[in-house]
Amino acid sequence: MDLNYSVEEQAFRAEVQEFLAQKLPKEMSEAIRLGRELGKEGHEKWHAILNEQGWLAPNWPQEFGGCEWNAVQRHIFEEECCRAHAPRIVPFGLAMLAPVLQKFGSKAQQDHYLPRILSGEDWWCQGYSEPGAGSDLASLKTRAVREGDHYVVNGQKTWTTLGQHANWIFCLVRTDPDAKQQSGISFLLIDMDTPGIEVRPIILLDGTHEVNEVWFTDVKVPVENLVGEENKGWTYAKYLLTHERTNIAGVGFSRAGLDAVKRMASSQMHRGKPLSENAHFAARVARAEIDLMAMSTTNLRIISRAAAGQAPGVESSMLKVKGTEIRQEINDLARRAAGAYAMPFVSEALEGANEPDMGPEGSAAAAPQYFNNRKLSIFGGSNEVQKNIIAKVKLGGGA
Amino acid sequence: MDLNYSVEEQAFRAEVQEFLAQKLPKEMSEAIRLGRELGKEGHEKWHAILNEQGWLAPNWPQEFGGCEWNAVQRHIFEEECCRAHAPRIVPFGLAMLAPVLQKFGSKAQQDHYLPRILSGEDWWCQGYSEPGAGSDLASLKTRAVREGDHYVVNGQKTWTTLGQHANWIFCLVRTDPDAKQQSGISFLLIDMDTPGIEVRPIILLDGTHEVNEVWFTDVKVPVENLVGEENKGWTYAKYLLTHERTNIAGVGFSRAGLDAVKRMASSQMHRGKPLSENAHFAARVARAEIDLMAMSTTNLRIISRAAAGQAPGVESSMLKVKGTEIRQEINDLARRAAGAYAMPFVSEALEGANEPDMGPEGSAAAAPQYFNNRKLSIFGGSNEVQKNIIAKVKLGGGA
Amino acid sequence: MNFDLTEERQMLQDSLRRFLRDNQEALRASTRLGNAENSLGFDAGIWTKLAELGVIGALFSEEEGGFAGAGFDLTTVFEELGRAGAVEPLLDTAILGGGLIAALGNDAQKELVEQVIGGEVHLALAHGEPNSRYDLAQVETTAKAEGDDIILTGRKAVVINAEAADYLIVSARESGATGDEEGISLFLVPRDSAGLTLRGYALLAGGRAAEVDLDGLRLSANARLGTSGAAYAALKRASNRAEVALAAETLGAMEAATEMTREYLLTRQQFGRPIGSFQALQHRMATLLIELEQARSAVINAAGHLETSAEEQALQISAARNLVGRAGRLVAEESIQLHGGIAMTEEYELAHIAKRIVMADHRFGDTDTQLERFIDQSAA
Amino acid sequence: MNFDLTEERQMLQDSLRRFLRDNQEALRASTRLGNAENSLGFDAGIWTKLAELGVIGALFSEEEGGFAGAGFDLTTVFEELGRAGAVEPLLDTAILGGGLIAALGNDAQKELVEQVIGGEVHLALAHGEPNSRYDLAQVETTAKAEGDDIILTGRKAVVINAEAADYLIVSARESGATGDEEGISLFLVPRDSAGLTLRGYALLAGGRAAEVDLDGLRLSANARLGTSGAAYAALKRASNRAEVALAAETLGAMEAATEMTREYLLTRQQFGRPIGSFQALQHRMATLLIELEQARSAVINAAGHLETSAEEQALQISAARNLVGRAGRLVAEESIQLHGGIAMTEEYELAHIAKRIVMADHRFGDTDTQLERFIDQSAA
Repeated sequence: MDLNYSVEEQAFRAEVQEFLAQKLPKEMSEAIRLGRELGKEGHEKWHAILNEQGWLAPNWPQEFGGCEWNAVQRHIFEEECCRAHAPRIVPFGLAMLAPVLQKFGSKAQQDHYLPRILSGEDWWCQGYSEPGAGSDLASLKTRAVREGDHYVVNGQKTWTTLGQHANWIFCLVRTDPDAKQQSGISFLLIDMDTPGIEVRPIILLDGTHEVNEVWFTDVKVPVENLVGEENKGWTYAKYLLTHERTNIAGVGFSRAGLDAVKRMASSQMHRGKPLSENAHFAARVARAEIDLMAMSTTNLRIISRAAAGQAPGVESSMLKVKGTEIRQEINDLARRAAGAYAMPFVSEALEGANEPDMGPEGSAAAAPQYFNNRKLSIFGGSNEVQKNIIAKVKLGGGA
Repeated sequence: MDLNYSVEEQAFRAEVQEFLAQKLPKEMSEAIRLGRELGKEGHEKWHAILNEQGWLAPNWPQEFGGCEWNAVQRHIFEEECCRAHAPRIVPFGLAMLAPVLQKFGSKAQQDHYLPRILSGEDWWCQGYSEPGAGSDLASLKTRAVREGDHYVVNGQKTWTTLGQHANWIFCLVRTDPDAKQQSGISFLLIDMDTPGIEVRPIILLDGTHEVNEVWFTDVKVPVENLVGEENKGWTYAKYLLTHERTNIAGVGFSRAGLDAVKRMASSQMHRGKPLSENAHFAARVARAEIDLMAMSTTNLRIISRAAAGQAPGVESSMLKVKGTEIRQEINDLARRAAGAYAMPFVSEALEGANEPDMGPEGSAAAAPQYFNNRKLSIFGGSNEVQKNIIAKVKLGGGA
Repeated sequence: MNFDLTEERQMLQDSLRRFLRDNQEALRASTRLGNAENSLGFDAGIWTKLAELGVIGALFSEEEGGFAGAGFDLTTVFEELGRAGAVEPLLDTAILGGGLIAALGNDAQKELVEQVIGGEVHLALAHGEPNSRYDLAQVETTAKAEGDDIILTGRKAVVINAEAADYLIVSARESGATGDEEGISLFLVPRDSAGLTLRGYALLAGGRAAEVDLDGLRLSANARLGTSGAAYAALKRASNRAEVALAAETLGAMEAATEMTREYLLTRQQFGRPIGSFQALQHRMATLLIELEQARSAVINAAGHLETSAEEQALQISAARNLVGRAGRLVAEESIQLHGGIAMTEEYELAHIAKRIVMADHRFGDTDTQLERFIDQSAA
Repeated sequence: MNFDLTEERQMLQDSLRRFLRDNQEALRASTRLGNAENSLGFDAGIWTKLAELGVIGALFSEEEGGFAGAGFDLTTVFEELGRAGAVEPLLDTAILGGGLIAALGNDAQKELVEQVIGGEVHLALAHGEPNSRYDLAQVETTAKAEGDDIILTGRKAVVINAEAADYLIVSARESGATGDEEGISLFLVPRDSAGLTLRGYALLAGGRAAEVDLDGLRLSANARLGTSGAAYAALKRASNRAEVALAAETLGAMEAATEMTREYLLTRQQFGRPIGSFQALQHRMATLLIELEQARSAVINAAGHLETSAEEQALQISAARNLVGRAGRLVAEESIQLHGGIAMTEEYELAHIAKRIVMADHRFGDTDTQLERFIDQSAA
């Protein structure tokens, strides 16, 4: 038992801090700190900075141009990025598709797509969810029918995050309609410029345009865009979902969020004292912080095991549940701290316009984030699904 | 909408208060206030006092010697009894068996048993639960086989409250082993002096002897002790369970408990101030009190409807859940208030011996009651069963 | 003891419920974020019809020119508004604005109450300030006499319905220190007065508000409502009534949310069966229904004590709003969670209802502030 | 970073777990309420064997005469004691009593530490008082010098293991006001001293304690441990170590409770199937397992910081005990609830385990007190 980082790890942390201090643009960290949207250009700019440093792909093997960092290094990198209010790395190409291509893609696919992900030439989005499927992913209905050198795709995907920026989409499609559920599914790469694709925005309850519906009408996809074998897509999808689980605990986000809550509460007077000194508010903050300190160690325990080559078990489901509960609680605290100034819907403030200050710093984003982050316990395998998984592992032994 | 009691109801309340002030023995209310056990004699004494006043059977029709009070009157009576720290009326004969006899018993049974309940000649206990049945009451296994003028009973009952004091037990027994579940059950009255009956104490986790196992080995019960028809016992049992639900919310207990918590917290210094002024403790107390204020009104809403002749619906399940949650929370508060003095197991103090004071008033009973009252959400239809009932009523509509 | 609505209130409830149901689409159109940015923040046509239905009049006593106005009248109206997710500013124009004029105004000023009841005039209470948080006595804005004139200087925060209001009722300090109850006056200020600047914006849960800058705004002294420096008691009474109304509105929204969730659980299929057949979800639904009944009782308690002693009123109101705040958060969050992704979309009605529930916590004092008030009042 | 036990601790854990499992019946017999009333409150034979196994020695550093004594050694031992529901007073005799003598005692006094490690001597810390609640500096008991003698007068509350103890370590004030950290001394007092009266009783969660009356108890001044009036720092250190040990014990008990509940859900049949197949119960079980991992991490944090700065130590200990207190209550209550009636009976092991979990909250500061300490420490 040793809670300290090794000398090498501490040196690595210092290197990351140095890089962020020098290369992360101030206006970018300011926007993130205040909960503003970065826009496509902002994300592309940050990706380019990371790519120049060679740090855009922490989890990729070196042979593909990645860092091949172990779990502890990745954790340190993410922790420092959160602390410095760096934008998150947009995961669809880098963290989701790339591992699938690296493991199951053809050499040609790897050579073509992976460099374009690093260079920013391609922005990928994800075509997994379908309307009415919810957590029951395997019930998907989008069809792909082989016609000569092409598949013809018809159907609809939904909850496609940042699909409005994407020029490529990776999709799960049903290629064998007679097969049961998880069989008969294939994994296709589709150019968003292909005729027959329509992207329709979904406005979320906080007014943001973050997700989309993607409609496919007789969309022709060359057969060489099939990843791996036909009807084996479910295997690749599951592999992808495992990788999506990185940083599932969101410790860095929670820590940054808690700092923001404390700052706001210190600036707000409540009954003649800063709100931060109010016993009831302080108790909520303290409980969240205590929970976060513990979860952070749970996270490190799993990371440390992963770095030693052990696969995470049911613990990642536990982290998902607890991690989202803590983040949502912190969002609730921010909303409370903002007082009456939580009520305005100031879309300009969120998008970075130069409106004069209204309310305490961070108050404009507080309530929108509270509502927006209700998604944390719904998407990416709802917390109910995670509890089913835990119960299955722990109570599945039968009578 | 009118939250005030009518003039008649206020007069009735005054009458009850007057009676309690005059007739409730001081040492009895003192024992109840401190959470001490009253013992068989104590209960019998209080019953006799009530009987002399004609108030021992609030819910009985006047033809049987009861008060025939309506729901509001009964509520006022219970409220005032709790406030005055009167002992509760032992319910097994008066509130559970009697309604069944009054509705389904023969004239002979009514004439024989009902007066003996009032006079205190008979102390009844309940033979419903069986080991391994839990909330699944209909799975009972105790057999009664007709042999001439007798049933011969074999089997085991459990959780028989105060069975150690009883001379009679009413039992659900299986008379038709081939019938399914709820069919084939009969309702028998059994003299505890009959050979073949053995009562074995169950000591609960707080050290109290409150419940028992009752074993039946070839116990001969005269056929005239059958209530109603053979194999129809489930109907009577359900009727009884409905009546058991009176005062399900336990508002009076909670109110008395909360008063005790406040008294104790005022007497305990914490960081230089009375614990009652500590923000964290005060917040817990306030939340419990607010919940109780609301539940008390929910209770009155149902009572007022019952007094107007409407049957309570799923609301009584809601009251059961919320009522037990509040009581258990108040027990938890008492335990916290007692500090280190919650730890001792001072059985003498609970039983009323003259030990010198140890810890703040009420501290001796705090932790035992906290543990003992975990039963509230388990017995009498567990809170899970209540939620099943609510869901069945509200979600039972099917797709 | 009687928990049934009187015949009059039952009729009011029925007609209002019917009206709101029949006008669902117009109501919903006015609540959407996009629309709220380009309009009054509500539907003017619906406002007129609410007045015609007598809904506004029901919020005032006969003495004030209305025909009801008791606690249970307020809760009857606002519970229905809450069920329908209506964002129409009855709280601001009628309960706060109209209520304060009726309480403090002279005969000439009181004519506005009649116009409010007729649906012809809109009001807004410009009271809260950037530093006042939920403290009613925390007024930094000053009113200085200059001959027969009064000069108002200060900033008012999140003034709901300011842009639609014909008059703003502005609180300002004529004497005493920031935080004193004594010394606060109210002034009736036409919205187009010189020296008054509005910076308007939409609200996340629908409707609009504005930051109000008072830059040496000059008024005749007869714009004052009531006696100089003595407005606190009326402000307290109006805010008590508004808190009861708001609690009832939130209760109504909670009813709508649980009902939508119940229906969703019955119809939505997953893994081949309605999700309402999953026991874990059933038990959570049962918990919501239990908390809903708790909230209903808390609102009844508050409404039933609105005409009792100041202490009892304060205790019951803080109790109700604390309970509704806790139960409301649970209902809003669980309803969204039990629905899943669909409830995350702006156009889905539950999303709007959930926002109404949660954002109500930011008016007059949030859940924790109410708990503090309850503790203070209990100890007093 | 490394979260594996060292080889030595792994061996300690294995041998202790095996020993406790093999002696289950003796352990359980000593914990029952009825037995605890007529005995030491624990099993003397088991105590001797624990000493032989080196379990007591593992709680002391080499310097002190043991062979381990770091935070993770304490947690390794106490987690196992907690799993087994053991009531043996290692906290009182070794961590508190032995720890204080090791920290403050002179060479002669320190011989007692050796005897503690050998299992030959029992100790009790007589520190808490009827009015001290959880405040370590709140000492009203006085120590007055009379020539070379010291006279102790006062009352000590809920002194655990007092009756079995050969010596009581009694805190008393030589100077300063009640509540001052300065001025507190500790004295080594033979249990059979004149002027010392014990009123013993069983504890609800097993073991025994006593009220200790000090009625002008006369001691030689060399019964003092360390310098006059300077014992607070050592008391604080000992109680920090005890809090970490107690948190680990509770964690172990929580493991046992969740494991028993898991097994019960798998085997218990109701309505024709194992109750573990009911989704509502599955999800609640999942929640318990999640909180158990949280508690484990909190204990690791506290143990890992036991040798760091006073501030960081205080922060981590209050965090761990607050979290363990909250999670522990949940696990205890839910485990009983998921079992149903059977867990309400005194003889069922879970009942004992649940009592151990909940009653631990009453030593050194309950969940809310820990939260207050955490808030103070964060603000500092």
